[in-house]
Amino acid sequence: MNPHQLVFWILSVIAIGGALGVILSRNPVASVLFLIVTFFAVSGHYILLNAQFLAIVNIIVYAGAIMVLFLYVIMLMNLNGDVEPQKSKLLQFAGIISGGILFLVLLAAFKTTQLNTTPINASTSIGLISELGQVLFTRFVFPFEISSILFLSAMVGAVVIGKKD
Amino acid sequence: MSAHIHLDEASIQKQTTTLNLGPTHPATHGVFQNILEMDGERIVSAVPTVGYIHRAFEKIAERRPYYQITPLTDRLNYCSSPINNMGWHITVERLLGIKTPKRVDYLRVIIMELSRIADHLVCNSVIGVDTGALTSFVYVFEFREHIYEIFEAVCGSRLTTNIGRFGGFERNFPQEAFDKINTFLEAFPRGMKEFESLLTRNRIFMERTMGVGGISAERALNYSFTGPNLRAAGVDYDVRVAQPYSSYEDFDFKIPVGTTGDVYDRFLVRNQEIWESVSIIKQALEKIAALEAADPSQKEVFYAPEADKYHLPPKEDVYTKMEALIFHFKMVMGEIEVLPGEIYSAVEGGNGEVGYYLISDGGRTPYRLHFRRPCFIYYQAYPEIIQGSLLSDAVVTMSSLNLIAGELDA
Amino acid sequence: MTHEQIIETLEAAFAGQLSDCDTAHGISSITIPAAANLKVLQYLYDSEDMQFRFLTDLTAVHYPNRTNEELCVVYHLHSLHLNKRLRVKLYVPVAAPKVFTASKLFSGANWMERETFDFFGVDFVGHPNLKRILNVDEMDYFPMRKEYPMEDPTRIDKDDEMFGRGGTIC
Amino acid sequence: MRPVQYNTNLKMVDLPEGHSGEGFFATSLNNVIGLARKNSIWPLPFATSCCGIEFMATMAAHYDLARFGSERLGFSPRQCDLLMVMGTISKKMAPILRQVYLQMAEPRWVLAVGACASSGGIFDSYSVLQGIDQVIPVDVYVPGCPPRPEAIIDGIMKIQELVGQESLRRRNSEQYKGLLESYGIQ
Amino acid sequence: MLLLTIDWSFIIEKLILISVILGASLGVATYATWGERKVAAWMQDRKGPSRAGPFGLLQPIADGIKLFFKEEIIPTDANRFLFILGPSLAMLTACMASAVVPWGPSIELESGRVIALQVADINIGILYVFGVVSVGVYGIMLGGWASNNKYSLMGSVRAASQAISYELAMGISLIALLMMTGTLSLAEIVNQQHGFWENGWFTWNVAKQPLGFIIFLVCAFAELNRAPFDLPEAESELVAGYHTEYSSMKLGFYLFAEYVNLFISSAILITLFFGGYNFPFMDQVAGSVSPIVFSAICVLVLMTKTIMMILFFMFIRWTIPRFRYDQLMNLGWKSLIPLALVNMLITGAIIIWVLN
Amino acid sequence: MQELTNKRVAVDRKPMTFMERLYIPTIIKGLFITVGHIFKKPATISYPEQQRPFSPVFRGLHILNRDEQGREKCTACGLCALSCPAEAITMEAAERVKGEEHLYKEEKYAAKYEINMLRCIFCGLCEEACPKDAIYLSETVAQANYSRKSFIYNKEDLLIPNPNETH
Repeated sequence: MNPHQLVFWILSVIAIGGALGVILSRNPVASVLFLIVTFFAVSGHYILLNAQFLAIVNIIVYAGAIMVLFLYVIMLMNLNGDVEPQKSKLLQFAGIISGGILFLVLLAAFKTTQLNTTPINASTSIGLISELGQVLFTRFVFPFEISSILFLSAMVGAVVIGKKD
Repeated sequence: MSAHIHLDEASIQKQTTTLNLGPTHPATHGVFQNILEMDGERIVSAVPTVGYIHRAFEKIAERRPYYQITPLTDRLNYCSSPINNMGWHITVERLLGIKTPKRVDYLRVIIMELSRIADHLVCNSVIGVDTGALTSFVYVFEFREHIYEIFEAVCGSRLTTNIGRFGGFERNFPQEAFDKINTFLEAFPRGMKEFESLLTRNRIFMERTMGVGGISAERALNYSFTGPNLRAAGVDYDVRVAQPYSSYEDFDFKIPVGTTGDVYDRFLVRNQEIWESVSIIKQALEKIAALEAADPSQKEVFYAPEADKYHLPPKEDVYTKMEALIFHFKMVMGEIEVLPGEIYSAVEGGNGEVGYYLISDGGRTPYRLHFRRPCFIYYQAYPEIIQGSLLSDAVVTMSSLNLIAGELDA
Repeated sequence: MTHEQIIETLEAAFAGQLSDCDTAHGISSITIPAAANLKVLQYLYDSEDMQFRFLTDLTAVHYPNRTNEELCVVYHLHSLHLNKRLRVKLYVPVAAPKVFTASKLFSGANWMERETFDFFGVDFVGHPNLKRILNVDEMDYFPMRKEYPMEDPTRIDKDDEMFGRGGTIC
Repeated sequence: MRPVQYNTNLKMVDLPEGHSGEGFFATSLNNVIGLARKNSIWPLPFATSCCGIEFMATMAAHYDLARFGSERLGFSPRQCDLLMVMGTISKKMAPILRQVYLQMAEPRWVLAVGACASSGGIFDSYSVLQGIDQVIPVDVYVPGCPPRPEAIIDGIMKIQELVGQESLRRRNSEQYKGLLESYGIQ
Repeated sequence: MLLLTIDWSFIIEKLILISVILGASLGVATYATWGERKVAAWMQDRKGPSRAGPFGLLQPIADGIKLFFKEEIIPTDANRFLFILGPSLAMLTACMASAVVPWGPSIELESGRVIALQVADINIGILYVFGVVSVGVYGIMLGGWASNNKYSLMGSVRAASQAISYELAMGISLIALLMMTGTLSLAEIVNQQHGFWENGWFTWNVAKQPLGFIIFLVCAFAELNRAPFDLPEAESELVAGYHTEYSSMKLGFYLFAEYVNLFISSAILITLFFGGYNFPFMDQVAGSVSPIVFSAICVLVLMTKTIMMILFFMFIRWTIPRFRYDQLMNLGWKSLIPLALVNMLITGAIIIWVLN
Repeated sequence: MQELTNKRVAVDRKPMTFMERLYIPTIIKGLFITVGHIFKKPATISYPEQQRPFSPVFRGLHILNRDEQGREKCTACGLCALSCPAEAITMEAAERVKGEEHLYKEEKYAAKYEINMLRCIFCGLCEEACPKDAIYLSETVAQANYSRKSFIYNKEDLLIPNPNETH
């Protein structure tokens, strides 16, 4: 086992533990904090993959901005376990059923997949901005522009909602 | 799962938070409580509570001989104690029918205008502090220190001066006091300009104060506003002009008025009044010099000769003459003959019309003495003024109203 | 308009209701029946000649020796238009000190009336929020009435026996 | 008229018992912490009236309390070491004062500035508390109405003396607990 | 096997560097508190702390010791874990940003080994700084929220919205700069600003991006929560803001983190816009002294510039009033972001049509 | 609102100019002022090392006076206690007996004379009330102290040193 793998396993445990924490903790603030931990672990994975730019953008955008907003909203709305209404039995039952079905589907999907054992061409510059930019503006230019239009419309929507009062 | 702000059920319903501003909140100067109903940072409604330093001035005044009330008045508006002292003396003098000589009047004017400057300086610099500009506050206090020194030279104390007696002053002004006034007049305009250029035209400050805490002239009058706060709303009512006392009619000065009654107007009105006060002091010094030039014996005039019956005799006489000693005893025992009667008399204090409603039954103490305390009267407009504004505005508005707790709570 | 004219106008408007009208120390004073206070104040407010639209002050005085009119409520009005002051007094018995509130007419009267209630127990009928303002809510007497002492009974550092005055002389 | 300009008979009183007194256990750690604490007294100004204005003057350029390391005013009781009570405390205010004192973190000291806070001063009336020592323990009193800034600085220096010599264990001692108990605090 | 693959001397070198940098930034931050008090005093015609040691130099140490020995109060209704996490995070993120600042040119030892005076020259240095800064607000948010105090909550809410709003303008203003430099690596950016004057123009970026610099500076004020943007702890409105309920060293951490942040951001500002450790006539100096001395001079130059920057921050704090919440938002969203966008467009235009 | 006087003058409330809208010019102006103060001599008086001179009429700590022969001037008339608004002065009078003429100037003297300095408001009324020039307020600030008891100043604390004994 080389250090690379050691770090990989540690990060994986943290990421999965964090993800579990998100759904298992009853306090929404704790959930958000777990999610942030997960983001950090995922960013670590990016770094292991030599995608430093993605890693840091992940932190800036998700951990730094979006989660701050989440936390902000949760603090302002005063959401917490005491106030959250208890779900009805029927709803809980439906949840169990649908979760179980999803689990089965996933299991079936995993069963047929093959682990890719051939190493990807590990160029050290693969995660750098220049490479990323090349790909984004050539191969993926259409989806990229579409998503920017999506964001623009979301922004306009937010302004409209915010202007209401 | 207790890590959240406890809100009562009702406040979740109404989507607002109750915030307790004060009494130990720094912006409430330690003595006012405002229970604010907040929608985010916006104030939906406010309920002020006062009385945290209620000291029962009026009750005490009923148990004290007339001359012992002077120290009490010091502690009403302690930012400008001498005005209150003078107001009290003028009230009693009016009741007794004493006419003070011109020199005494002018000396009083000097002292009163100095204390007005001191009062306005505190108020305006505290607006600065509440908007976060601390430095100008310290600059301004250097000049307050000059004023204190003048008071100290005249009467021996800085803040609660106990200055003046019925009919005039306890003692003549020493030359040192005049020297200090002159140095103050020399140094102050420069410092005041500095203070103004730090704040007056600074965009941050202007935006913090413009359109904040405004009140219309009609509402201000209906709330019985007086003083700079009324003038900022555009009413040029000033007791010094409307009902002159202490020979204010001899002086040439302007009444600065604002238009919107907001914090910025109040700030500007106070600043402008400081400049007017400086000019009044200069005029008073000139007038005194003219009086003394015309008649050198005027130099020794510091109380009304006709007030002899109400003024302690000179100490030399007390030590040597029997009649003087007996009269001195009578005076200290408080057995001066005050005519029975009722009088309301007002002076323009730092905050507005400071009124004294005195009922005398001829006894040793006032039968009833009621202080019209401008702060108390206009603080009730505070909830109306800050309704709908932000928390920061409420803080600035409070300091711009210049609420002096001693005066407010009596 | 002089003080005399003001009083004359008022006497004409409220014939027989005014008493003790005089002018001293640059201020005229009238006494009105307690029940007529709002009418008089409103008249003074509305009158185009006088415009007494500024309530300078409101307080009360306690005269324990006047039976049935122990409490005197005093309004000081100011006409900025004429630059004249007017004192309006009314007397009520201490047993039932009921006076109509002026807080509808003058917003500034609100707290002044509360203060008067706090100190003297004058009951301002119709006041929106008549409760103690300066003193603690638990207080069970009206401290400015003459019979109550000024001193704090817990003071320990004074020797009343000596030259200190104590509570007896006043 | 005034044969002597200064009253030299200033009453000097020794430190109250229970502040120092670790005897030979006094260690250099004690001294170092005492020194540090004494030079870093963050006051909580509980200014209600006239003395508050003189306190402002004390903070301002001419007297400059900052020289003693005390210019960081904290308005949150948690962060302060010294409760400076300046001005009249009425009976309405007394419970609030007490609460502020309770919210302060140990070690805490109390300075009663001015006649009103110390004893009620001239306000011997039904509404005024006759000295804050009726509700909270006071370490140093400053006389005057209001005290000159010099006197306030004197008071702070007296507090510094106390702080510098206080043993680290005082706040755990029986005597101190007894003192608090006499005020009904835990 | 695992241990052998690690370049131990590299690790040790970096560890030393890290501890030196941490020590230096803590030291500078400590004395920044002293400096702030002294500067405030001098600006206000006062003397400032003068009793604790000569010129009050021991004042920060006294404060530190006092805070350490103060009673810890955790409000009963507070969330204990988050209450403690808050100040720790604030301190942690404050120290983390120092990793990518190039403190001086690399030293080439005789053995051929090159010691970089930078903990990590990652090729996205600026983004790393951004990431750390954007995470830094958690310390304030969590602390303020966990205190279970309305004033603290308001402070932390203000801090969060302020941080997010100003990060945008800050980012856009930097993009213009990055368009000129063409790299994200701080070491590279500093190298591009070599010397002072080249090809008839200043090499320092402040001369190339004056508007960008002003926007960045304003945003730095906001990110640091310093006056006139000190709304989260505006003492006249929110008592003490997010740290109202904190006592003892946890308060110390918050206060201290602010100064560490101040130091690091000043260093980054200098690195980005004022040439970092570069100074005029550095080539001539480099030619006449040994490499180690030259590096020391460079570090000193950077430190001097940084301290000047810190002083500037202080001068501003003690001069102007603070904004109101809505004005702050207006400034951020309606003035700075459009300005930064315009700046970016102008820069792009210049790069395309003038420089090429 | 109608004008009440002819002395009214509106304050200068002009809208912001473009330069003022830019923030920066006014900030730089402000910086010039505040930074300029750094180079000014600080106004601080380093109390307690430096003392600020008090005015000769300063009302500080009280002094009980003696005459040239070192006799106490106070005659225990009680005027000072009576005039004290804070009721801080307490005294007990005693008759001078034979043989005490060198101690007390008048036939009556104050056997006990106490001022509660915590109550005292330093208003100076006692000095004014004294018919014998026996009490006056000095240029000394009353000292802060640890306990409430230590503020009861008795006669020994207040009396000036006996001029005969010092020689």
